[in-house]
Amino acid sequence: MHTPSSTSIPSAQTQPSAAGNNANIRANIRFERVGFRYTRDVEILSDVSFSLPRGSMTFVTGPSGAGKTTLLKLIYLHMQPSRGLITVFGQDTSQIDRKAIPTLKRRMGIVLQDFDLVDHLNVFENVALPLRVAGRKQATYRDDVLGLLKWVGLGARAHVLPQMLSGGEKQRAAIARAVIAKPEILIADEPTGNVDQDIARRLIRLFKEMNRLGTTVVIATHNTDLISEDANVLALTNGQVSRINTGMRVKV
Amino acid sequence: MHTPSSTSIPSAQTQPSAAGNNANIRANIRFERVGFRYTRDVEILSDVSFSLPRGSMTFVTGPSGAGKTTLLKLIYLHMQPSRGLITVFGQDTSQIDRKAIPTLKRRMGIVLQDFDLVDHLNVFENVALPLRVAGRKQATYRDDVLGLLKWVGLGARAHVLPQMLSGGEKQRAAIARAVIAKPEILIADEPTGNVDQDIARRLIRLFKEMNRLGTTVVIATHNTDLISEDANVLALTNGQVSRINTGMRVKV
Amino acid sequence: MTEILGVNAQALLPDNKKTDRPLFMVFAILAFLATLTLLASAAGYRASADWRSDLAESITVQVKPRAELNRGPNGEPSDPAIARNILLQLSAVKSVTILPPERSQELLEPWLGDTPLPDDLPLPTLLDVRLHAGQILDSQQADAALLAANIRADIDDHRQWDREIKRTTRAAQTISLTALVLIITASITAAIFATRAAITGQRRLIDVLHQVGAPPSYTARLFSTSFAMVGLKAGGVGAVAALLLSTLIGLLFSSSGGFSYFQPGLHMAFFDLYLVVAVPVILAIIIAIASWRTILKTLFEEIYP
Amino acid sequence: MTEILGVNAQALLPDNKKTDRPLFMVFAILAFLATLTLLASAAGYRASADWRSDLAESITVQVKPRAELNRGPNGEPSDPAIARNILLQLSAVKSVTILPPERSQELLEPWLGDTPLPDDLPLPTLLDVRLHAGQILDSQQADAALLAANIRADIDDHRQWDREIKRTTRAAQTISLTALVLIITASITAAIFATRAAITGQRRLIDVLHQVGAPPSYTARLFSTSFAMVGLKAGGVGAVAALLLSTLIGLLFSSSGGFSYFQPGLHMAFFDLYLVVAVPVILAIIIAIASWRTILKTLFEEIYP
Ligand SMILES: Nc1ncnc2c1ncn2[C@@H]1O[C@H](COP(=O)(O)OP(=O)(O)OP(=O)(O)O)[C@@H](O)[C@H]1O
Ligand SMILES: Nc1ncnc2c1ncn2[C@@H]1O[C@H](COP(=O)(O)OP(=O)(O)OP(=O)(O)O)[C@@H](O)[C@H]1O
Ligand SMILES: [Mg+2]
Ligand SMILES: [Mg+2]
Repeated sequence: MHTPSSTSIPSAQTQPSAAGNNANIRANIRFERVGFRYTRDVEILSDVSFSLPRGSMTFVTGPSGAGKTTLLKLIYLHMQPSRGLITVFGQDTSQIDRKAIPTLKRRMGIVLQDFDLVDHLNVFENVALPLRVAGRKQATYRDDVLGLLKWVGLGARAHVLPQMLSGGEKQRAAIARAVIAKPEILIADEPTGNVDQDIARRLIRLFKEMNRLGTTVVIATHNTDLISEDANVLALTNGQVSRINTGMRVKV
Repeated sequence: MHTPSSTSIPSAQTQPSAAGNNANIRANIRFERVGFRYTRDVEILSDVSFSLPRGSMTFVTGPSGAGKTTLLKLIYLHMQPSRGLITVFGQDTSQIDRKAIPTLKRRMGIVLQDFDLVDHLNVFENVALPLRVAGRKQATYRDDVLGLLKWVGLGARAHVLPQMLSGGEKQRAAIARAVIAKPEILIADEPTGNVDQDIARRLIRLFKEMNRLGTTVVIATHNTDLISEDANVLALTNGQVSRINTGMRVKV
Repeated sequence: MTEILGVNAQALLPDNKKTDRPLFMVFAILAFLATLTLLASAAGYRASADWRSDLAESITVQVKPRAELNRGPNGEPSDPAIARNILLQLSAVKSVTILPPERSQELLEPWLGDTPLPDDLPLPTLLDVRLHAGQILDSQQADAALLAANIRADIDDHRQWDREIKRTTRAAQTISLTALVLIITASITAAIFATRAAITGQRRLIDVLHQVGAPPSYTARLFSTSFAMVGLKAGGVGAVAALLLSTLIGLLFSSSGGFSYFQPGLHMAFFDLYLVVAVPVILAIIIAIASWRTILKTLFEEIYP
Repeated sequence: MTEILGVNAQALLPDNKKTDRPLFMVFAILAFLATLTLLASAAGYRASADWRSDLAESITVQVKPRAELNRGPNGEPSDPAIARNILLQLSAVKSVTILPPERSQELLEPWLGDTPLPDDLPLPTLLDVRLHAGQILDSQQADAALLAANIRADIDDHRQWDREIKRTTRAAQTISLTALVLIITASITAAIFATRAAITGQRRLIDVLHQVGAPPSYTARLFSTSFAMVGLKAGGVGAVAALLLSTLIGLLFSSSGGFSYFQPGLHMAFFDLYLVVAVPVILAIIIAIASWRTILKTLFEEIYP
C-alpha cells in the first residue's frame, strides 16, 4: 500500500547535514576492556575493546542473545559498564554528570528493537518529538518531517496513530524519529527486522546518506545480506568480539 | 548465550500431538471474495479467495503494508470482513456467537508481530498462560512447558521477566506460548523477524513438526529464504492475491 | 482468599504494592469518614431520642396565683384542682399530681434565698403531668381548655427545647446524609478511576488474556476481585480507626463530667460494632460492582468484538 | 494556560477524558468536604466568639436578702452598696450599677404572676457589673472578697455556659481538624495514586521522552501540570458547591426564626468567599507537589540512571 515511492533522497534541507560540521574529534565511540553483567552471575560482555572513528558506519552482528542490544545500550548511556572504560563524544561515560545526559541524548538518534512509538501521538507527532523536546516550534520543522516521512514511505500515513500502521510501517516511523534531529551518533537495533528486502535496502541507503553527511552510525543486525563486503563489522559471539575490522581495533 | 542447544525435537509428550486427533474437517480456513477496509477510504484486502485444508502449512508473503497482518487478524477472529465470507473451523465467522469466541480462541495459537509478553509474568508463566486460562493446574503442565522452553533455547531463562530477554528470546517465548496448548490452528505473524538464520530455521522446524502432527499452520513472513520450494505460498500485493498454489484456489 | 472466586488474582495481576498503597489509603480514609459519620449520627439519634422521651414523659404545669384567691372547702386553692380535672380528661394524660407548696418555694430559692417567706406570698402551684407511653400532649388544646375555665396556667412542655432538638437533629441528619452520599460517590469514582488506570496499565495482559481465550468475565473477575480485596482491608482499617477515635472522644468527655450535647451519644453501643463489620463489607461490594461494570464495559467496547 | 509553564501538556499527554472524569469527581468531592469543614468551623468560631464576648462584657451579681436587714442611713439595704464598692476595687471592673427593686420583681414574675407582692418580701438586689473591654472577671477572687465582708452574693458569670461553649468549640475544632487532615491526606494519596497510575499507563511516553533527551523536569512538569489543572477545576466546582449548600442551609435556618446554635455562624462572611478561591488553589498546589515528587522519584529510581 504505502511502500516507498521512488522519490530520491530528500534534499539537504530535509536531511541530516549540520551534524558533520560540529561533529569533531569528540564524536566517536571507544570501548576499552569493557565487561558487563546484568545480574551477578554471567558476564554478557567481557573484555570488549574497539574504537569507532567519527563519521564511521559499523554493523554489529552476532547470534540472538550475543549481546548486541546490550552493547548499544552502553553506547547510548542507558547503563554503565561493570568494568572497563567507555568514551562517547570524547567523554568518559562514568564521569558524565547525570544532568548532562539529556543534552547528550539529544545529539544521538536511537532506534530500538521494539520500536517505541507513543500510542496516542500520530506518526507526525511521534517523528517530531525530538524537535519538540528540543524546544522548536512546529512551523520551523513541519516540512522537514513531512519530507522525511515521504522518503520512508509514510507520506500518506502522517496523521494516523501507530496502531493503524503495519509492522514495517511502525519500524520506519521509529527510524524517521531517530534521524529527524540530525544526530551526531545514530544507533539502530535491528532496524530492518520487520520489512522486506526492498525496504530494508532503502533504509540502509538512508543510513548511508546520514553517514556520508557526518553522522557516526552503529547498526545491530542479524540480517547479514544487508552488509556489503567493504563494511565495518563488529561480530559478537558469547559476549566477546569474534571479528573486527583492523581500523577499529583499540590499542590498550 | 542461550542459543538453542542441539537437543532433538522434544518427545511427543511435550509436543503438540492431540491436535491431529480432534482436528477434523472443521479445522480449515476458507476466504470467499473477502474485502476489508479499516476506515472508509481504501480497501486493504479486496476479493481475496482461498482455502487452507486441514493440516496444511501456508506462508503468506508480500511487501510491507500489503495486508498480511490484516489477513491473519481476520482468521483469528479479531475482526469481521467488510464483505465476503470467511469460514474458520467450518463456521461462518459472521455467524459466531460472541460468547463462543473465547472457546474458539483456545483452539488457536497466535504469535503477533510485536510479541505480546506480559511484563510482570516470567517466561514460564507467560508461556503457560493458555493452559492456566483453560483451567489446568500447574503440576499437570510444568514439565511440558519446561521441555518446550528448552527446545526453543530458553531452558535457562524460564524464571526471568520478559524485560530481561533479548529481542530474539522474546520472540521465541511468544512462539512457545502460541504452541504450548497444541492448537488446531497456529497463526504466526513474522515469527522470525528478530532472530538469526540458524534460529529461524529451527523455529520453522518446530512449526513443521506441529503441522506434521495435525495443526493447520499459517505464517506471514517477508523472509523468503525460509520458504522451501515445495511450500504453499499465498502472496499478497496491494491487497490482492498475486500468487497462490493450485490446491488452495477456491471455486466460487 | 481470592482463589475461592475461581481466579488466582494475586498471581496474574502484578503485585503492585507501590501503586496500591495510595489506593488503600484513599479507601481507608473514605471508610473512616463513613464510619465516623454513621457513628456520629447514630449517637446523635440516640441522644435526641433519649432527650425527647425524657421530655415527653413528664410535663410541668404551673398554675398562676390570682389576686382574689379562689379557695376550696378545706381552704386550699381550688384552681389547681380544677386544672387537674381538666388535664385528666385529655386522652394523652395518665396522671396529674399536685405538688406541695414546698416545691414552688424551691423554685424561688435561687431568687429569694432561704429566708422564711411570708405566708401570704402568692405562690404558683406546680402540677406534675405524666403521659401515657408514646403519647404526646396537645398543648394548644390543653391551653384552650384551661383558659375556658378561667385558669391562668403555663404548660412547660419544653416545646422550645423540643423544637431546637428536632431542628438540630434534622440539620445533623441532612449533613450526615450529604456526607454519606458524597463518601459513597467518592468510593465509586475512586474504584472506577483505579479500574480505568489498571486497564490502561495492564492493557497488554488484557489483550493477551483475550488472545489465549479467556472470556470477559474471567478478566473482569481478576480486576474486581483484586480491588474489592483492597477495599475490604482498607475499609477494615478505616472503620476500626473510626471506632477507636469515637471511643476515645467518648471517654474523654465522660471522664471530664457531664456534657449535655455530646455525652449521651458517646457511650458505645452494639450497633457500633456492627458498623465496623458492615462498612468494609459494603465498601468492598461497592468497589467490586463499580470495577466489574467498568472493566466489562471497556472489554466489550474496546477488546471483545 | 498550561503553555505558560513551558510544556504543552494537553498535546503530549493523551486527552483522556474518560480516565480523568472520576479523578475530577474525587478531587471535587474532597474540595467540597474541605470547604464545608472550613465554612462550618469558621461559622462555629464566629458564633462562639459572639457568645463569649456577649457573656464577658456584662456580669450580673445577685446580693441575697438576709433575715435581719442591714439598712443604710436612708433606709435602703446597705449590703448592695458594700458589694458595689468591693467589686469596683477589682481591676477588671469598669462600673457597677445597683438595679432598682422592680428588676428583681421582674425576675420573679414568671413564678408569682403579676400579683402585687407584699412589701416585706425579702427580694435579692441585682447589680449590673460592666467590665473593661477584653478583661475577664476573676470570679473566685470576687467571691472571696464578698464573703469576707459577710455578704451572700451569687456571681452569675455564666461560667457553666462558658465552659460548655468552650468545650463544644474545642470538640468541634478537633473534629474539623481531623477531617481536614484526612481530606488533605486523601488528596495527596489520590494525587500519588493517579500519578503512579499515569506512570504505568504512560510508561512508553516517559521512556521515549527520556530517549529523545527530555530532562526529568520536563517529563515531571508534563504530568504534575496536568493533574494540578484537574485539581484546580475540580476544586473550584467542589468549593462553589459547598458555599452554595452552606448558604442554603443558612437561609433555611434564618428564615425559620432564631436558632441558637446554627444561626450566628451561618450568615455569610467575606472570609467564606476567600475560602472558595483558596481551597482550589491550595488543592492544586498540593496535587502538583505530590505528583511532581512522585514522578521525579520514579524517574530517578527507574528510568534516569
Ligand atoms: N535486563 C536484563 N537483565 C538480565 N539479563 C538480560 C537483560 N537484558 C538482556 N539480558 C540477557 O543478556 C543476553 C544478551 O542480550 P542482548 O539483548 O544484548 O542480546 P542481542 O544480541 O541483542 O540478541 P537478539 O538478537 O536476540 O536481540 C541475553 O542472554 C539476555 O537474556
Ligand atoms: N488499525 C488500522 N487502521 C487503519 N489502517 C490500518 C490499521 N492497521 C493496518 N492498517 C493499514 O493497512 C495496511 C496493511 O497493514 P498490514 O498490517 O496488514 O500490513 P502487513 O502486510 O502486515 O505489513 P508489514 O509487513 O509491514 O507488517 C497498511 O497500509 C496499514 O497502514
Ligand atoms: Mg537485541
Ligand atoms: Mg504485518
